[in-house]
Amino acid sequence: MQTKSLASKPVRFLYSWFLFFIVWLAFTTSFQLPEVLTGLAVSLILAAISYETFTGWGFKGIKLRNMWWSMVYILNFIWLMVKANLNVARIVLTPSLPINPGIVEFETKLTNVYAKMVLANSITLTPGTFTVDVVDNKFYIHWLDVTVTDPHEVYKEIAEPFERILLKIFN
Amino acid sequence: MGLSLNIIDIIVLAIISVALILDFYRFVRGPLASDRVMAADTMTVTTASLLVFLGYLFDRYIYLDIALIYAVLGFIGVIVIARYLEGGV
Amino acid sequence: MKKLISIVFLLYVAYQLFVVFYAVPFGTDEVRSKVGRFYLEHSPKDLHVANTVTSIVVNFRGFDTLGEVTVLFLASTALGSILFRRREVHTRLSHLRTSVEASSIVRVAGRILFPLIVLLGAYVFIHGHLTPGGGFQGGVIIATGFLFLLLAYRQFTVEHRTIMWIESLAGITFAGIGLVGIFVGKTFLENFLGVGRLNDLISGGIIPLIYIAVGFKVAAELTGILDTILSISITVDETENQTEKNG
Amino acid sequence: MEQVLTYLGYILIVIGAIFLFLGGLGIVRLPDIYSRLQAGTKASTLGAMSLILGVGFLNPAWLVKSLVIVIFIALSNPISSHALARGSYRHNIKPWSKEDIDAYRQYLKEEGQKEREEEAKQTENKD
Amino acid sequence: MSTIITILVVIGALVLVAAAVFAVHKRDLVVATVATSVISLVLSLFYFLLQAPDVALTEAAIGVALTTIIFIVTIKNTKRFED
Repeated sequence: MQTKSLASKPVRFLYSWFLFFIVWLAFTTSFQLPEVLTGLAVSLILAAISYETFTGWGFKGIKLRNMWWSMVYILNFIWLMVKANLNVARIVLTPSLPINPGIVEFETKLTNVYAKMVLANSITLTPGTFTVDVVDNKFYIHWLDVTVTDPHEVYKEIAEPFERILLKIFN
Repeated sequence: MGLSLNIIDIIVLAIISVALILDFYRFVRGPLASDRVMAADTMTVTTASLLVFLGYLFDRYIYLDIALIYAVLGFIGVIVIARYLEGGV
Repeated sequence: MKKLISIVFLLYVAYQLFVVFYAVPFGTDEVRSKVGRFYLEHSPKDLHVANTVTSIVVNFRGFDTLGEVTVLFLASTALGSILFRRREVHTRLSHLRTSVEASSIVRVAGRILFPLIVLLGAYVFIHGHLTPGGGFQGGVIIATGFLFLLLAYRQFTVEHRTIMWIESLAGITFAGIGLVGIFVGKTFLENFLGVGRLNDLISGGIIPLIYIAVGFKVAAELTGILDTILSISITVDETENQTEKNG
Repeated sequence: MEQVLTYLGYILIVIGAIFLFLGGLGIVRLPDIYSRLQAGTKASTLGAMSLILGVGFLNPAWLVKSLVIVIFIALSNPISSHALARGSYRHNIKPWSKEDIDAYRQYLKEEGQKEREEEAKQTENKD
Repeated sequence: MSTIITILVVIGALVLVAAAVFAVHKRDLVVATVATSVISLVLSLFYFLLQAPDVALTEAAIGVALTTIIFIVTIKNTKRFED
């Protein structure tokens, strides 16, 4: 975890509590008083157990700027995901299977572990690419239709559209 | 069970059944254990969405909980076997 | 020949079973026994419980459930007693659970998803009387969350002393609620609280309390079992390697 | 408004079902485990998300819970496929490749070398 | 019950039997373990269709990871034949 931007313990604790409580409300979808009180108690206990590992940033993560870029990211991601699936559909439905698979690597500029996870999951869910392993800041990608093998080119081809936004959110 | 289905419901159920059969075909054929695990995982996700859809057809809100369990826990079974394959368990 | 005979025999058995079960009108009112009808009528009316199964398991047959929980406790204790010596060897020999570390994505996902899985488990056992599920299911879900952590982090171990405490306290709570039933009313596990309104969180009398206790107990027991067997699976390897090297 | 939501819901449900079907077709047709994982993960994740969201739109009271299910599927499904791909690779299952492009094998070889050296050093120290 | 759901049940039953045969007949025990988890999946779907959500939820919670890990640990400590 990045020690550089670590929030203080009470802030992280409050943040975890808040987040778990919201998830609880989503589970129950009810605003009766007993439900809300039970939710507060349960998320309090859970936050006390797991706040140290759950988050590193605390409320710093919730800024208007970050929210905006997250929105942009999610929309971008959904669009790319739909494109990915149309791509898969095209490949699967073509009788001759036009593929040329291989595993390529690239280096990421991201330092935050959560950002890396988001990037890896996004790569897994978008066109023809699939994260096989992440070691430090090296990504190993299984590519269904390899066009370039040089790490820089691969980076430009696969990771750039995500990372541009992720760098804005996480740094 | 007085279940009234319109044509779209029937088509969707049929498509999902075919998808389940295809997944199961890969499960039976798959030359390697990994192929079979993957087929089972895809079946889990497909079944989770089928459960949500059936819950809608039965019009019972509480039935969503079962799909929720599959959505949240379904991946741990795969991770168990993946960790075993890479020599981790 | 043997196979053919067994297949024919199985088909015959299947046919007979089909004939027998086809004659039974499942799902209609004819098969509902007196007991079943009693449960269906009285569980919403007397106890104000939305989930009839829960009211049967915890209230009408609560003593049975106590026995089941005890069986689970015995099983976990027996496993611990068999594997205890191995565990000791394990803690002495190896500082790491496994040789290969999980990928960093799985580890980070463990951080984020583990609390959410536990929250889902808590939701399931607290709402046992309203939605499907209950103490046992919720406990299993929480134990699965711990399983995820055990798989993702090779240094992670569960503190067995804490688990023992949680387990004992939950068991005492269950039995204690039953005893209060004796003192207040007449029988063990008799309902002594108000029943509330149907479909409220605070309803069903003692059912939610018992389910919370059962949830904690099952979660603690299963987590302990998982931790034990996962440690053992390493220990065998390590001891074998050790003897190979030494011998 | 309700009419619009109903139409939208049904469209999403049908799209989801079709993607689930395509996922099944993909894992049947593609040549090796890694390519199959690609098709299976992407198509089934999007299919499930779309279908569940469609049910949420049909029944606005269910929307929150179906959103929760969708988020969990989007979070957990890629992780499990990633773990499975990594496990399979480390279990010596070679990817099918026309031109033999494989950067990960190189890495594993180097890592294995390093580990062996370290182990040798440790045993030396012990003796 | 509607016809399409009956068809679904029949398909599920066939899958159930096939997976059970698989679990018994395969020499590779990991495959047999995966087969048991498929069986549990289909069983859960059946309980759901028979309007028994409690049982379905129990089957889902137990069958999805807990039985798998116990079998896998057993296989790890004994022997696996790979095919």
